[in-house]
Amino acid sequence: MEYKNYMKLEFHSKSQNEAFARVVVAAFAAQLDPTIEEISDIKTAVSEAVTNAIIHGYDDKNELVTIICRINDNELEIIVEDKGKGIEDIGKAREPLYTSKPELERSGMGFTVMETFMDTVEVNSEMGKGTKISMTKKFKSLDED
Amino acid sequence: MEYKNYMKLEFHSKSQNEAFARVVVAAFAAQLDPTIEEISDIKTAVSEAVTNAIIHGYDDKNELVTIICRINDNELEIIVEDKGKGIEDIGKAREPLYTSKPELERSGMGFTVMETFMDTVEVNSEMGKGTKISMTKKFKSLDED
Amino acid sequence: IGEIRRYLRDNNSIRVSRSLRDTAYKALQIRDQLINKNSKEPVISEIAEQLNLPREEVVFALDAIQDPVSLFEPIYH
Ligand SMILES: Nc1ncnc2c1ncn2[C@@H]1O[C@H](COP(=O)(O)OP(=O)(O)O)[C@@H](O)[C@H]1O
Ligand SMILES: Nc1ncnc2c1ncn2[C@@H]1O[C@H](COP(=O)(O)OP(=O)(O)O)[C@@H](O)[C@H]1O
Ligand SMILES: [Mg+2]
Ligand SMILES: [Mg+2]
Repeated sequence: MEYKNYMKLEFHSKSQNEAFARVVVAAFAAQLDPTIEEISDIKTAVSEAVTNAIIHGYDDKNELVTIICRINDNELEIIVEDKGKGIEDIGKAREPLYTSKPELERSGMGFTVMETFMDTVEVNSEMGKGTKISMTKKFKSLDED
Repeated sequence: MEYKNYMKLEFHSKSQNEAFARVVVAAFAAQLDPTIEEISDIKTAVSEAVTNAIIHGYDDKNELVTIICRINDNELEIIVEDKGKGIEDIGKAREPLYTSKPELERSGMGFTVMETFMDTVEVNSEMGKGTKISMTKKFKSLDED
Repeated sequence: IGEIRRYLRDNNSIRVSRSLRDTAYKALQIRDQLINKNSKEPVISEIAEQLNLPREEVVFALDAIQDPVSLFEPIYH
Protein backbone atom coordinates (compact mmCIF):
# COMPACT_ATOMS: atom_id res chain seq x y z
CA MET A 1 0.00 0.00 0.00
CA GLU A 2 1.26 3.45 -0.88
CA TYR A 3 2.01 5.62 2.14
CA LYS A 4 2.75 9.31 2.03
CA ASN A 5 3.19 12.01 4.60
CA TYR A 6 4.60 15.51 4.74
CA MET A 7 5.69 18.14 7.23
CA LYS A 8 7.41 21.49 7.14
CA LEU A 9 9.15 23.14 10.08
CA GLU A 10 10.49 26.68 10.34
CA PHE A 11 12.52 27.92 13.30
CA HIS A 12 14.98 30.56 14.47
CA SER A 13 18.63 29.91 13.68
CA LYS A 14 19.57 29.67 17.36
CA SER A 15 21.87 26.90 18.47
CA GLN A 16 19.39 25.67 21.09
CA ASN A 17 16.99 24.86 18.25
CA GLU A 18 19.36 22.27 16.85
CA ALA A 19 18.25 19.67 19.40
CA PHE A 20 14.63 20.66 18.81
CA ALA A 21 14.91 20.24 15.02
CA ARG A 22 16.60 16.87 15.46
CA VAL A 23 13.76 15.60 17.67
CA VAL A 24 11.08 16.84 15.27
CA VAL A 25 12.57 14.98 12.32
CA ALA A 26 13.13 11.85 14.42
CA ALA A 27 9.55 11.97 15.73
CA PHE A 28 8.24 12.29 12.18
CA ALA A 29 10.44 9.39 11.05
CA ALA A 30 8.91 7.26 13.83
CA GLN A 31 6.03 6.54 11.44
CA LEU A 32 8.46 4.48 9.37
CA ASP A 33 9.07 2.28 12.41
CA PRO A 34 12.87 2.60 12.48
CA THR A 35 15.32 0.98 14.88
CA ILE A 36 16.99 3.14 17.55
CA GLU A 37 20.13 3.00 15.43
CA GLU A 38 18.35 4.29 12.32
CA ILE A 39 16.84 7.11 14.39
CA SER A 40 20.27 8.01 15.65
CA ASP A 41 21.62 8.11 12.06
CA ILE A 42 18.92 10.54 10.99
CA LYS A 43 19.42 12.76 14.02
CA THR A 44 23.15 12.95 13.40
CA ALA A 45 22.67 13.97 9.76
CA VAL A 46 20.02 16.57 10.64
CA SER A 47 22.23 18.03 13.39
CA GLU A 48 25.09 18.55 10.95
CA ALA A 49 22.89 20.19 8.31
CA VAL A 50 21.14 22.45 10.83
CA THR A 51 24.40 23.44 12.53
CA ASN A 52 25.81 24.36 9.13
CA ALA A 53 22.79 26.54 8.35
CA ILE A 54 23.13 28.33 11.69
CA ILE A 55 26.87 28.89 11.87
CA HIS A 56 27.91 29.00 8.21
CA GLY A 57 24.72 30.06 6.39
CA TYR A 58 23.72 32.76 8.83
CA ASP A 59 27.01 33.36 10.69
CA ASP A 60 25.00 33.03 13.93
CA LYS A 61 22.63 35.87 13.02
CA ASN A 62 19.03 35.18 13.94
CA GLU A 63 17.16 34.18 10.78
CA LEU A 64 14.94 31.27 9.75
CA VAL A 65 15.90 27.68 8.98
CA THR A 66 13.38 25.47 7.17
CA ILE A 67 13.12 21.69 7.26
CA ILE A 68 10.81 19.74 4.98
CA CYS A 69 10.25 16.02 5.43
CA ARG A 70 8.44 13.75 3.01
CA ILE A 71 7.66 10.10 3.43
CA ASN A 72 7.16 8.05 0.30
CA ASP A 73 6.48 4.44 1.20
CA ASN A 74 9.60 3.43 3.11
CA GLU A 75 11.77 6.36 2.04
CA LEU A 76 12.27 9.50 4.08
CA GLU A 77 13.37 12.69 2.34
CA ILE A 78 14.77 15.50 4.51
CA ILE A 79 15.43 18.98 3.15
CA VAL A 80 17.29 21.54 5.30
CA GLU A 81 17.28 25.03 3.87
CA ASP A 82 18.69 28.43 4.79
CA LYS A 83 18.49 31.79 3.02
CA GLY A 84 22.01 32.65 4.13
CA LYS A 85 25.27 33.40 2.43
CA GLY A 86 25.59 30.31 0.24
CA ILE A 87 28.53 28.03 -0.59
CA GLU A 88 31.07 29.21 -3.16
CA ASP A 89 32.61 25.87 -4.07
CA ILE A 90 30.34 22.94 -3.24
CA GLY A 91 32.88 20.34 -4.35
CA LYS A 92 35.47 21.69 -1.95
CA ALA A 93 32.92 22.13 0.86
CA ARG A 94 32.00 18.43 0.62
CA GLU A 95 35.61 17.26 0.90
CA PRO A 96 36.38 15.52 4.20
CA LEU A 97 38.20 17.79 6.65
CA TYR A 98 37.55 20.97 4.67
CA THR A 99 36.25 23.80 6.85
CA SER A 100 36.09 27.53 6.25
CA LYS A 101 36.05 28.12 10.02
CA PRO A 102 39.10 26.36 11.45
CA GLU A 103 39.16 29.02 14.20
CA LEU A 104 35.93 27.52 15.62
CA GLU A 105 37.54 24.10 15.87
CA ARG A 106 35.10 22.76 13.33
CA SER A 107 36.03 19.31 12.15
CA GLY A 108 35.17 19.81 8.50
CA MET A 109 33.40 16.45 8.61
CA GLY A 110 29.77 17.61 8.45
CA PHE A 111 29.08 16.65 4.85
CA THR A 112 31.02 13.42 5.23
CA VAL A 113 28.85 12.51 8.24
CA MET A 114 25.65 13.26 6.29
CA GLU A 115 26.88 11.08 3.42
CA THR A 116 27.76 8.28 5.81
CA PHE A 117 24.42 8.15 7.58
CA MET A 118 22.04 8.89 4.70
CA ASP A 119 21.60 7.06 1.37
CA THR A 120 21.79 10.20 -0.80
CA VAL A 121 22.89 13.80 -0.11
CA GLU A 122 22.35 16.57 -2.64
CA VAL A 123 23.64 20.13 -2.11
CA ASN A 124 22.22 23.15 -3.90
CA SER A 125 23.57 26.57 -3.10
CA GLU A 126 23.76 30.05 -4.55
CA MET A 127 26.00 32.81 -3.22
CA GLY A 128 23.94 35.38 -1.32
CA LYS A 129 20.76 33.33 -1.77
CA GLY A 130 21.21 30.36 0.50
CA THR A 131 21.77 26.62 0.70
CA LYS A 132 19.51 23.61 0.37
CA ILE A 133 20.55 20.14 1.50
CA SER A 134 18.33 17.27 0.31
CA MET A 135 18.93 13.89 1.88
CA THR A 136 17.11 10.58 1.57
CA LYS A 137 17.15 7.36 3.53
CA LYS A 138 15.31 4.09 2.94
CA PHE A 139 14.07 2.15 5.94
CA LYS A 140 14.16 -1.61 5.99
CA SER A 141 11.56 -1.96 8.71
CA LEU A 142 8.47 -1.57 6.55
CA ASP A 143 9.72 -4.03 3.92
CA GLU A 144 10.02 -6.87 6.36
CA ASP A 145 6.45 -6.96 7.62
CA MET B 1 16.81 38.56 30.80
CA GLU B 2 14.43 38.60 27.87
CA TYR B 3 14.10 35.29 26.12
CA LYS B 4 12.32 34.70 22.83
CA ASN B 5 11.94 31.81 20.44
CA TYR B 6 9.67 30.86 17.55
CA MET B 7 8.71 27.89 15.43
CA LYS B 8 6.13 27.06 12.81
CA LEU B 9 5.02 23.56 11.84
CA GLU B 10 2.84 22.53 8.93
CA PHE B 11 1.59 18.96 8.47
CA HIS B 12 -1.04 16.83 6.75
CA SER B 13 -4.39 16.58 8.52
CA LYS B 14 -4.03 12.85 9.10
CA SER B 15 -4.94 11.43 12.48
CA GLN B 16 -1.54 9.75 12.82
CA ASN B 17 0.03 13.21 12.85
CA GLU B 18 -1.72 14.14 16.09
CA ALA B 19 0.84 12.32 18.25
CA PHE B 20 3.59 13.89 16.15
CA ALA B 21 2.24 17.44 16.57
CA ARG B 22 1.89 16.96 20.32
CA VAL B 23 5.50 15.83 20.67
CA VAL B 24 6.76 18.74 18.53
CA VAL B 25 5.09 21.27 20.81
CA ALA B 26 6.35 19.42 23.90
CA ALA B 27 9.90 19.36 22.50
CA PHE B 28 9.74 23.09 21.82
CA ALA B 29 8.34 23.78 25.30
CA ALA B 30 11.15 21.70 26.81
CA GLN B 31 13.43 24.75 26.73
CA LEU B 32 11.23 26.29 29.43
CA ASP B 33 12.24 23.40 31.71
CA PRO B 34 8.61 22.51 32.44
CA THR B 35 7.29 20.12 35.05
CA ILE B 36 5.64 16.88 34.00
CA GLU B 37 2.29 18.42 34.80
CA GLU B 38 2.88 21.52 32.70
CA ILE B 39 3.98 19.50 29.69
CA SER B 40 1.04 17.16 30.03
CA ASP B 41 -1.38 20.14 30.15
CA ILE B 42 0.04 21.51 26.92
CA LYS B 43 -0.01 18.20 25.14
CA THR B 44 -3.63 17.64 26.08
CA ALA B 45 -4.66 21.08 24.82
CA VAL B 46 -2.73 20.66 21.56
CA SER B 47 -4.29 17.24 20.98
CA GLU B 48 -7.78 18.69 21.30
CA ALA B 49 -7.09 21.61 18.97
CA VAL B 50 -5.36 19.44 16.34
CA THR B 51 -8.07 16.76 16.48
CA ASN B 52 -10.69 19.48 15.96
CA ALA B 53 -8.82 20.83 12.92
CA ILE B 54 -8.61 17.34 11.41
CA ILE B 55 -12.11 16.02 12.07
CA HIS B 56 -14.23 19.20 12.19
CA GLY B 57 -12.22 21.71 10.15
CA TYR B 58 -11.33 19.36 7.31
CA ASP B 59 -13.89 16.57 7.83
CA ASP B 60 -10.99 14.12 7.58
CA LYS B 61 -9.96 15.35 4.12
CA ASN B 62 -6.21 15.60 3.65
CA GLU B 63 -5.23 19.26 3.94
CA LEU B 64 -2.70 21.22 6.00
CA VAL B 65 -2.75 22.08 9.71
CA THR B 66 -0.38 24.78 10.96
CA ILE B 67 0.99 25.19 14.47
CA ILE B 68 2.92 28.27 15.53
CA CYS B 69 4.67 28.46 18.91
CA ARG B 70 6.20 31.55 20.43
CA ILE B 71 8.10 31.82 23.67
CA ASN B 72 8.20 35.16 25.42
CA ASP B 73 10.17 34.87 28.62
CA ASN B 74 8.25 32.22 30.55
CA GLU B 75 5.08 32.36 28.46
CA LEU B 76 4.33 29.92 25.66
CA GLU B 77 1.84 30.90 22.95
CA ILE B 78 0.44 28.11 20.78
CA ILE B 79 -1.59 28.78 17.64
CA VAL B 80 -3.36 25.91 15.86
CA GLU B 81 -4.81 26.86 12.51
CA ASP B 82 -6.79 25.18 9.74
CA LYS B 83 -8.13 26.50 6.44
CA GLY B 84 -11.23 24.33 6.75
CA LYS B 85 -14.93 24.91 7.03
CA GLY B 86 -15.00 27.29 10.01
CA ILE B 87 -17.26 27.50 13.05
CA GLU B 88 -20.70 29.07 12.68
CA ASP B 89 -21.41 29.91 16.31
CA ILE B 90 -18.24 30.13 18.39
CA GLY B 91 -20.15 30.75 21.63
CA LYS B 92 -22.13 27.57 21.22
CA ALA B 93 -19.07 25.58 20.08
CA ARG B 94 -17.25 26.53 23.29
CA GLU B 95 -20.08 25.36 25.55
CA PRO B 96 -19.26 22.23 27.55
CA LEU B 97 -20.80 19.11 26.02
CA TYR B 98 -21.74 20.78 22.74
CA THR B 99 -20.70 18.74 19.71
CA SER B 100 -21.83 18.88 16.09
CA LYS B 101 -20.78 15.27 15.63
CA PRO B 102 -22.58 13.23 18.30
CA GLU B 103 -22.56 10.29 15.88
CA LEU B 104 -18.76 10.06 16.31
CA GLU B 105 -19.14 9.77 20.07
CA ARG B 106 -17.33 13.06 20.50
CA SER B 107 -17.55 14.33 24.05
CA GLY B 108 -18.03 17.99 23.18
CA MET B 109 -15.44 18.79 25.83
CA GLY B 110 -12.54 19.83 23.57
CA PHE B 111 -12.76 23.58 24.18
CA THR B 112 -13.46 23.06 27.88
CA VAL B 113 -10.32 20.95 28.14
CA MET B 114 -8.24 23.63 26.37
CA GLU B 115 -9.62 26.28 28.71
CA THR B 116 -8.88 24.12 31.75
CA PHE B 117 -5.27 23.40 30.88
CA MET B 118 -4.21 26.70 29.34
CA ASP B 119 -4.26 30.23 30.83
CA THR B 120 -6.03 31.83 27.87
CA VAL B 121 -7.85 30.43 24.81
CA GLU B 122 -8.95 32.63 21.93
CA VAL B 123 -10.99 31.34 19.00
CA ASN B 124 -11.14 33.06 15.61
CA SER B 125 -13.13 31.50 12.83
CA GLU B 126 -14.77 32.41 9.56
CA MET B 127 -17.17 30.15 7.67
CA GLY B 128 -15.48 28.65 4.62
CA LYS B 129 -12.14 30.22 5.56
CA GLY B 130 -10.97 28.29 8.60
CA THR B 131 -10.32 28.40 12.31
CA LYS B 132 -7.50 29.72 14.44
CA ILE B 133 -7.08 28.77 18.10
CA SER B 134 -4.60 30.88 20.09
CA MET B 135 -3.67 29.64 23.53
CA THR B 136 -1.15 30.84 26.09
CA LYS B 137 0.33 29.35 29.21
CA LYS B 138 2.79 30.80 31.71
CA PHE B 139 5.37 28.44 33.11
CA LYS B 140 6.17 28.72 36.76
CA SER B 141 9.36 26.79 36.42
CA LEU B 142 11.57 29.64 35.34
CA ASP B 143 10.22 32.04 37.97
CA GLU B 144 11.02 29.83 40.90
CA ASP B 145 14.62 29.01 40.32
CA ILE C 1 9.08 25.81 57.09
CA GLY C 2 11.48 26.58 54.26
CA GLU C 3 12.52 22.94 54.34
CA ILE C 4 8.93 21.73 54.03
CA ARG C 5 8.15 24.21 51.30
CA ARG C 6 11.17 23.06 49.36
CA TYR C 7 10.14 19.44 49.84
CA LEU C 8 6.62 20.10 48.61
CA ARG C 9 7.86 22.10 45.67
CA ASP C 10 10.40 19.50 44.60
CA ASN C 11 7.80 16.77 44.74
CA ASN C 12 5.10 18.70 42.96
CA SER C 13 7.33 19.89 40.23
CA ILE C 14 9.31 17.00 38.92
CA ARG C 15 10.94 18.29 35.79
CA VAL C 16 9.91 16.64 32.58
CA SER C 17 13.58 16.28 31.69
CA ARG C 18 13.94 13.73 34.46
CA SER C 19 10.92 11.68 33.45
CA LEU C 20 12.13 11.70 29.83
CA ARG C 21 15.44 10.23 30.92
CA ASP C 22 13.64 7.56 32.96
CA THR C 23 11.58 6.61 29.90
CA ALA C 24 14.70 6.55 27.74
CA TYR C 25 16.53 4.16 30.08
CA LYS C 26 13.49 1.90 30.21
CA ALA C 27 13.36 1.95 26.40
CA LEU C 28 17.00 0.87 26.23
CA GLN C 29 16.37 -1.94 28.72
CA ILE C 30 13.49 -3.21 26.62
CA ARG C 31 15.63 -2.95 23.53
CA ASP C 32 18.27 -5.10 25.21
CA GLN C 33 15.73 -7.72 26.25
CA LEU C 34 14.32 -7.87 22.72
CA ILE C 35 17.79 -8.26 21.21
CA ASN C 36 18.51 -11.13 23.59
CA LYS C 37 15.19 -12.76 22.80
CA ASN C 38 15.06 -12.33 19.02
CA SER C 39 18.75 -11.89 18.18
CA LYS C 40 17.93 -8.83 16.16
CA GLU C 41 17.57 -5.11 16.61
CA PRO C 42 13.95 -4.25 17.50
CA VAL C 43 12.00 -1.51 15.71
CA ILE C 44 10.61 1.43 17.66
CA SER C 45 7.02 0.13 17.59
CA GLU C 46 8.05 -3.00 19.53
CA ILE C 47 9.62 -0.86 22.25
CA ALA C 48 6.75 1.64 22.28
CA GLU C 49 4.23 -1.15 22.65
CA GLN C 50 5.89 -2.46 25.81
CA LEU C 51 6.12 1.05 27.26
CA ASN C 52 2.51 1.68 26.28
CA LEU C 53 3.50 4.98 24.69
CA PRO C 54 3.20 6.39 21.16
CA ARG C 55 6.36 5.85 19.07
CA GLU C 56 6.87 9.62 18.84
CA GLU C 57 7.02 9.92 22.63
CA VAL C 58 9.66 7.20 22.86
CA VAL C 59 11.76 8.93 20.19
CA PHE C 60 11.47 12.22 22.09
CA ALA C 61 12.49 10.58 25.36
CA LEU C 62 15.50 8.88 23.76
CA ASP C 63 16.84 12.28 22.77
CA ALA C 64 17.09 13.21 26.44
CA ILE C 65 20.04 10.91 26.98
CA GLN C 66 23.25 11.19 25.07
CA ASP C 67 23.92 8.89 22.18
CA PRO C 68 21.69 5.92 23.13
CA VAL C 69 23.37 3.76 20.50
CA SER C 70 26.94 3.98 21.72
CA LEU C 71 25.83 3.41 25.33
CA PHE C 72 25.05 -0.15 24.38
CA GLU C 73 27.80 -0.80 21.89
CA PRO C 74 30.85 -2.74 22.95
CA ILE C 75 33.94 -0.58 22.99
CA TYR C 76 36.90 -1.83 20.97
CA HIS C 77 40.27 -0.25 21.57
N1 LIG D 1 24.53 26.07 5.01
C1 LIG D 1 25.75 26.52 4.65
N2 LIG D 1 25.92 27.81 4.25
C2 LIG D 1 27.14 28.26 3.89
N3 LIG D 1 28.26 27.50 3.89
C3 LIG D 1 28.16 26.22 4.28
C4 LIG D 1 26.91 25.67 4.68
N4 LIG D 1 27.11 24.36 5.00
C5 LIG D 1 28.41 24.13 4.81
N5 LIG D 1 29.06 25.22 4.37
C6 LIG D 1 30.49 25.33 4.03
O1 LIG D 1 31.00 24.02 3.85
C7 LIG D 1 32.10 23.80 4.74
C8 LIG D 1 32.16 22.35 5.15
O2 LIG D 1 31.05 22.00 5.95
P1 LIG D 1 31.18 20.80 6.99
O3 LIG D 1 31.63 19.59 6.23
O4 LIG D 1 29.92 20.68 7.72
O5 LIG D 1 32.37 21.25 7.94
P2 LIG D 1 32.36 22.32 9.14
O6 LIG D 1 30.96 22.69 9.47
O7 LIG D 1 33.04 21.59 10.25
O8 LIG D 1 33.14 23.51 8.66
C9 LIG D 1 31.90 24.77 5.87
O9 LIG D 1 33.11 25.07 6.54
C10 LIG D 1 31.31 25.97 5.14
O10 LIG D 1 32.32 26.75 4.53
N1 LIG E 1 -11.32 23.57 13.81
C1 LIG E 1 -12.67 23.51 13.77
N2 LIG E 1 -13.33 23.69 12.60
C2 LIG E 1 -14.67 23.63 12.55
N3 LIG E 1 -15.45 23.39 13.63
C3 LIG E 1 -14.87 23.20 14.81
C4 LIG E 1 -13.45 23.26 14.95
N4 LIG E 1 -13.17 23.05 16.26
C5 LIG E 1 -14.32 22.88 16.89
N5 LIG E 1 -15.37 22.97 16.04
C6 LIG E 1 -16.81 22.88 16.38
O1 LIG E 1 -16.93 23.05 17.78
C7 LIG E 1 -17.59 21.93 18.37
C8 LIG E 1 -17.09 21.70 19.77
O2 LIG E 1 -15.73 21.30 19.77
P1 LIG E 1 -15.18 20.44 20.98
O3 LIG E 1 -15.47 21.17 22.24
O4 LIG E 1 -13.76 20.09 20.70
O5 LIG E 1 -16.08 19.12 20.95
P2 LIG E 1 -16.03 17.85 19.99
O6 LIG E 1 -14.76 17.91 19.20
O7 LIG E 1 -16.09 16.68 20.92
O8 LIG E 1 -17.22 17.96 19.07
C9 LIG E 1 -17.33 20.79 17.39
O9 LIG E 1 -18.32 19.77 17.51
C10 LIG E 1 -17.39 21.51 16.06
O10 LIG E 1 -18.72 21.71 15.62
MG1 LIG F 1 29.39 21.37 9.68
MG1 LIG G 1 -12.89 18.31 19.94
